[in-house]
Amino acid sequence: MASTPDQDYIQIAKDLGPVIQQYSDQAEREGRMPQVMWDALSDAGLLSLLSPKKLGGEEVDPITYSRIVEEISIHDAAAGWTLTNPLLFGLLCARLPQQGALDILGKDPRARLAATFGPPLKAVRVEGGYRISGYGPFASNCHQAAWMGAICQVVEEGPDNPELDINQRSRLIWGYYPAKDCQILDNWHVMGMRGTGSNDILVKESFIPDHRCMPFGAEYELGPDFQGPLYRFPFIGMAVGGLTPMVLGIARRAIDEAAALAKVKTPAGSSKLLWEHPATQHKIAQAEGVVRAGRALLYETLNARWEATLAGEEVTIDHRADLMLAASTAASNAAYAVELMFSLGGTTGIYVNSPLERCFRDMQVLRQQRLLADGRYETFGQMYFGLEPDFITIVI
Amino acid sequence: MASTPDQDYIQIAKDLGPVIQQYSDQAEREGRMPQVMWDALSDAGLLSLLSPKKLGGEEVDPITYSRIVEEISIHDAAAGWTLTNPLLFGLLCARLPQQGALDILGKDPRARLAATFGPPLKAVRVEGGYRISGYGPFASNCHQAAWMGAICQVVEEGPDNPELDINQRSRLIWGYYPAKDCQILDNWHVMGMRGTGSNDILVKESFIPDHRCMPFGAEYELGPDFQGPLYRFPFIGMAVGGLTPMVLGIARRAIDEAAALAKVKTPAGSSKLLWEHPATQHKIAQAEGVVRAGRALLYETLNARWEATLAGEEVTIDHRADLMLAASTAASNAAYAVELMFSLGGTTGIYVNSPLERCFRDMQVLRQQRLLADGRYETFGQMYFGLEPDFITIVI
Amino acid sequence: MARLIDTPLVDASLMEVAREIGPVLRQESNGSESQRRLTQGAVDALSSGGLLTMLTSKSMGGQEVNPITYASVVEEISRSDPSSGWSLVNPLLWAFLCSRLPDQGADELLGNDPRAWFTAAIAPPLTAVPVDGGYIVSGRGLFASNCHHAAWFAAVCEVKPGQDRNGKAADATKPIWVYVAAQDCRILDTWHVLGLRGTGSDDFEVENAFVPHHRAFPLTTEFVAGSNFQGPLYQFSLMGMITAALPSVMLGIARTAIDEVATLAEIKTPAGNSSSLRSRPSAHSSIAQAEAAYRSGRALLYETLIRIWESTLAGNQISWSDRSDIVLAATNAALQSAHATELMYRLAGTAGIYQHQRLERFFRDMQVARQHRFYTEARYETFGQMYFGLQPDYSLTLL
Amino acid sequence: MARLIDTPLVDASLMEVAREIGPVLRQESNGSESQRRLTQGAVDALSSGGLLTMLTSKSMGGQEVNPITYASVVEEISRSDPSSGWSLVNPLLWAFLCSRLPDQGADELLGNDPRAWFTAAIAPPLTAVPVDGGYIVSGRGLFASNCHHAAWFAAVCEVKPGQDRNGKAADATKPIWVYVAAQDCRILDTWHVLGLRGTGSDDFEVENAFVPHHRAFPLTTEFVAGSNFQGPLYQFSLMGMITAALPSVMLGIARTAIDEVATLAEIKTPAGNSSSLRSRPSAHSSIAQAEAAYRSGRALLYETLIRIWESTLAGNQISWSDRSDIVLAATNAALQSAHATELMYRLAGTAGIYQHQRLERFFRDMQVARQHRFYTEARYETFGQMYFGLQPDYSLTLL
Repeated sequence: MASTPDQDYIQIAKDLGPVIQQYSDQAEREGRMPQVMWDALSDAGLLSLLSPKKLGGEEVDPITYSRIVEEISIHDAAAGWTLTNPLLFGLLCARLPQQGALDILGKDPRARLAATFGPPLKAVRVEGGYRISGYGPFASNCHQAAWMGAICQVVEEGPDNPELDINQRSRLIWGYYPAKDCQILDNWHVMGMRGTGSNDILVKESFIPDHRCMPFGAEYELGPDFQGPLYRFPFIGMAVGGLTPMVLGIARRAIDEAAALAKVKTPAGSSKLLWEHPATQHKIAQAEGVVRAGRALLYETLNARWEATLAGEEVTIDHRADLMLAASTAASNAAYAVELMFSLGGTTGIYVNSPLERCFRDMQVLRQQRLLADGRYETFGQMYFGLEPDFITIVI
Repeated sequence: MASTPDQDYIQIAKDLGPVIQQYSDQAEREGRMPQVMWDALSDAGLLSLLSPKKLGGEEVDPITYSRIVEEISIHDAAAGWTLTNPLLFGLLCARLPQQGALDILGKDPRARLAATFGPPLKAVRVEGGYRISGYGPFASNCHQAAWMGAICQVVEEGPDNPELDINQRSRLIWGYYPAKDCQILDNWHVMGMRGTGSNDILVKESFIPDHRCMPFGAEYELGPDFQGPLYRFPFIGMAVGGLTPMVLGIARRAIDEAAALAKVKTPAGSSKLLWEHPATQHKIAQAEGVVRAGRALLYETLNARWEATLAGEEVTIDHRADLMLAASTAASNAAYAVELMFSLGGTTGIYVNSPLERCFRDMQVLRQQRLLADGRYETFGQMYFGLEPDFITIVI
Repeated sequence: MARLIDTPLVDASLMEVAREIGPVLRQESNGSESQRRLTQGAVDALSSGGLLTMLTSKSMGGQEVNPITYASVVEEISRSDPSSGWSLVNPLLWAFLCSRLPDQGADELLGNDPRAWFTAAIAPPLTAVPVDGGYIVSGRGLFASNCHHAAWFAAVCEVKPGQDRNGKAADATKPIWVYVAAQDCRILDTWHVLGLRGTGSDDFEVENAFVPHHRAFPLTTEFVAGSNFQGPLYQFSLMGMITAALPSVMLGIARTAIDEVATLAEIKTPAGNSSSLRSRPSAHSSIAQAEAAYRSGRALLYETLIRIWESTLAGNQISWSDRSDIVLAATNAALQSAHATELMYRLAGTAGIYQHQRLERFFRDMQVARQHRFYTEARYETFGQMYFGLQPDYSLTLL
Repeated sequence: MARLIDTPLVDASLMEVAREIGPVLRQESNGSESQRRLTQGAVDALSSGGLLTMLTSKSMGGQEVNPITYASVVEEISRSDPSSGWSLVNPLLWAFLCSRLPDQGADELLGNDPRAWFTAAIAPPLTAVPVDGGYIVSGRGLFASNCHHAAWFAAVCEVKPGQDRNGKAADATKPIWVYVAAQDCRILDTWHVLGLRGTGSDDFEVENAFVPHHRAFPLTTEFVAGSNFQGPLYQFSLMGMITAALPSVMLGIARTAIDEVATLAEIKTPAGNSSSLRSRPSAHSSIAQAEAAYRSGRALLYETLIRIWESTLAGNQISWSDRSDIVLAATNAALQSAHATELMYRLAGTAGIYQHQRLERFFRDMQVARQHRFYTEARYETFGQMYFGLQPDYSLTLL
């Protein structure tokens, strides 16, 4: 197999830089990715990065995937999000019955997918499948999606009494329905990451056949087209590898922008350029240090886990905790670095045409994302001490 | 004289709450204070708060002034700014020749003033005064102003060679010209504090007669109408008293909003309301603690200085450092508190209709303001060790 | 720089005493440090000029000062020697609590000697078994500061089922506060610590000591002050008195740490640098942040104490929000003081690591003082609980 | 939790030696602490199994390991006893620098005894006056770790005007690095410190000691390695070797601090709380932040060392940005380790203040280690200067 990471793919991502930059303001303004940007990602093969070779996909390794998201996010973190999001939900097709995976990726390996991963929709058992309804938040890139994924809680017909499994816990399923069955709400008016189009959606009585859903949990079987090692890599690892590079990209951009500014700006009341001030030198170094350290930990952790996967090793709960901690650390470090750069920029950074302003807003939103939020430090501690973790995605 | 602070005035400010709230979104949208809000402040007497009683003003003490700005800022920090800004520039009329003060505040004690306080404009000496031109940033509430103030550098006619004083330093003056002489640029597109209308301006050849200007520096004489103790209070103290309450107001609002949210929101994946989580209790307390401590230090320092002024004591450089440090501390504490509350709000706070989002953005902009920025810690240290301070406003 | 708080509430003559004995306490501090308890010289200095009776009532021969004076004196003493400051705080707090005893108990403890030294153990509780006329107390008490000089050992006790005076079964009740005579307690040699070494805060053991009813009272929010304790001081809450005292020790540490470094900055040139410390931007920023932390911590502490004291003078009861405000002001002052001290230690560089520098000891003293559970970061959660109307997890807040 | 770095570059047999002597070093650490220098038992343990010749060339009987092995061994030793880790680092660094001496000098210092102990003083410089055949060296050296066991005292010297071998006036030159014989140095009793007490880092004085030319070399970025030092190791920069070593001591401290608290958390119930430490949210968050700080500090350090070592193996010179990357990785690892240790100390509460707890000593050791100017916060400015192409204020970076 190709050496890790695959530099050819990373070069493809780098080459997309100009087009991403060109349409970045439009995405921000319209609150979604412009079609021309989506097409560029699609034409370059990035939307089939995680689809299996057997179905015409690229099936790259997790490190390459992560590096690609990072390259895109340096130019526009919202574009990085809109790339990684359908890929992650396409990846879960590996756990469907064969017919389901063929429905979704068979004719076209490009993941034209969105999903709601938050509070579950309601699913009622009917002949041959489920009938689902409900309200789902944060359906990123829903405007481009052909299919919508959803976590659903299985309930009895009538009042919403959940169906309980043998452990008296409510049963959750993960399934896919046609995107045209949902209504997109106009509520994505946010501080940052505006271009992701993460509107909420409403679904009423959409049908999901049994082959397009599966129990949502730690147990699963891989479909016949998904036998490569990529699909045995833990999902939490792919989420870490897909989301964390965005904060790294934002931080990289913020540092580069602030450093460039420091070379030309003379702060009001000072006779020296910004870069000549010791405080500037100090902040640049702090920012570089924490970002590089977070990045080193991320790739080291992903590498270690990928090599273990290739060697056929089991994934333990400790491995999962390690992956998650790498994400929290990189995110918290990157957020701190952006704070430093924003503070360095002074009043320059408060203007909406300043890249620093954009980086700052995007980071503030991204750091609230569940996987990257401070709360995951507590989750790690729970796992460290052998307690039940409060973050369910960790076991998927 | 009335006891300090004057509760009647503070009640007037409190009573304005509903009208401020009603027009706050409009101010944000239009990038300036709506006329109806300005009129409300004006009709309530707040725009003549610092004008002398002899000219029909209120001549309140600094503590009352500070408390009023705080009350307004709890509802809308941008409104607090638009109140305090003309008052501070009106206050400097105390140092003008009598005719100048009468020009500006004589017919109407309400301060319909804006100013550029940053990089100086250019002033050329002409018969009976100066001819000024140039580009000035951050002319807050310029849309409402009848008069514009400006720091100007005195230069020779022709190429911009500054005129030097006997110490070979370029000579600075502070003067007032009719607001209609300047062109307002459409560039106030910012992350926060949008309602302040702090557009940049351009002036070409406006005339300032000698009685409407004065040397800009530590030495001055008070006009005959400005003999009350208020005008002997150091200007840095009035700036501290006028600007710092805004960050306190924002922080107060953020804590109250977050606490209210915590009582109704159940975070995704949790079975408990937000306020039942120990982390919430912890953050609320940290935020309350730092905001209260900063506030206690601010009012204690203002009080001590005001009593000293009433007793006729001189203002030393240490007093000036104390006032500035109180501002830096309150600002840095309040910014931290807002960070905590924003983090507490989770994804709720990223939506533009969330008050937390507004508080967060306003605070990010305000903390970049010169007097409130981190850099003033270094200024304090310079003064502590007896070095020349890098922040010129401190001696005014 | 001027001291920012100068309230007429502070008793100037006691402050003068505190300032006068400063050089003695500073000189004795090496001895206290090495023998791990106060030297006799330090004890004698603290016993002079009425400091030891600050919280004893006037009718029993004490000074009965207000909490603000108490706080100021403790800070002043701690600037010279934190262990002495800590050692002044402790006996006074437990003398203050005699106000909640039956009159006979207060007379026994303070009547003959209003300057008696006390020590106390607060958590975990010892056990008390009810018997005829009182309790039988047993157990191990932790962190009994100044126990070597104490005539009385106070302790929180859990009450186990026992017998009442008629020999009938008596049920377990709420925790009580008792005073055990020193001769009934055995001091253990446990105080080998990082800092505050001079406080002699060893553990002790009691086995089946009899405590009569008049040397015990129930630990509840409501209480009746003894007839010699009718002044407003004794209506102030215990947590309020602790707040006046222990964070003030930490403020004293921070104040001296800043002063030491400011002096050092005038003379020290860091190794490898050509410019002196005072001309370095990092020094400017550090000293300002330290001053800001110290001053704002102190400002909120005094504002809170003064407000609640004035409310007490006006005859009001200590309210729920007063109690949570006290916790918050104490925690903030403590953490800000610790932060200021750490900034100064960092700024001093290698100059701060030598034992002959006061900074080294003050840094260590702070590291120990800040671990005290009265005002660790966990108290933020306590405040948050009270803010939301929950019962606080830290019940001392209500006493 | 799994250790994250497991590179084949690390020499497994030396790591095995380091692990084997761990219990001995731990046992000896009390003795070293109280006598303020390593015990003979600790010295003997460190002298076993080739550890002391890790950086000596193979042709002179040494191990000539790579910097990554050096870093790993130092961390492992420091987990058992930070003073021992520090004491292993120092002699090796100054033995490493013998590679820049004329051959005769290296032979004299390492030829007879490849395990000779060295000590050194870096700042402020001593003075050297040129004379026929060498220099006359005088002055006071600071922080000479392990000086009590050293055969040779290295020092940075400023060169004053003097005479050359023909009796003519010789001008002052750039600073030089010299090795003075131990018998020419007088050790002063100055090492009374907060932590790392076992390192015996006393000051020393030299008066008019003669140092021949073959025991001196100029301190410049460019150098020619001696004929016994032709391996790639000796092309690595001095700052790179320091970076492999001293931050690794701090990583070792942090690792043990976390491990100690993790064990403690299983058993300790904080006073006044009914739930054990391991079930408290604040413990969860603290332990995660500490692990994150330790791991990310370590990850960047090793990534940087490995990248620059592989570049050195490929025959490249150490570049300007390599040098600044080294400073940054070192500073980050040091500060993150300090942060992790402080979090653990805080989390332990009063359990951490007792001297019999390893945590108390490791906390103190960290407080001293972190004051070292190789990697204080001021080095952030050094990186920033190099980032913007300025000459760094801290010239050691270029050596």
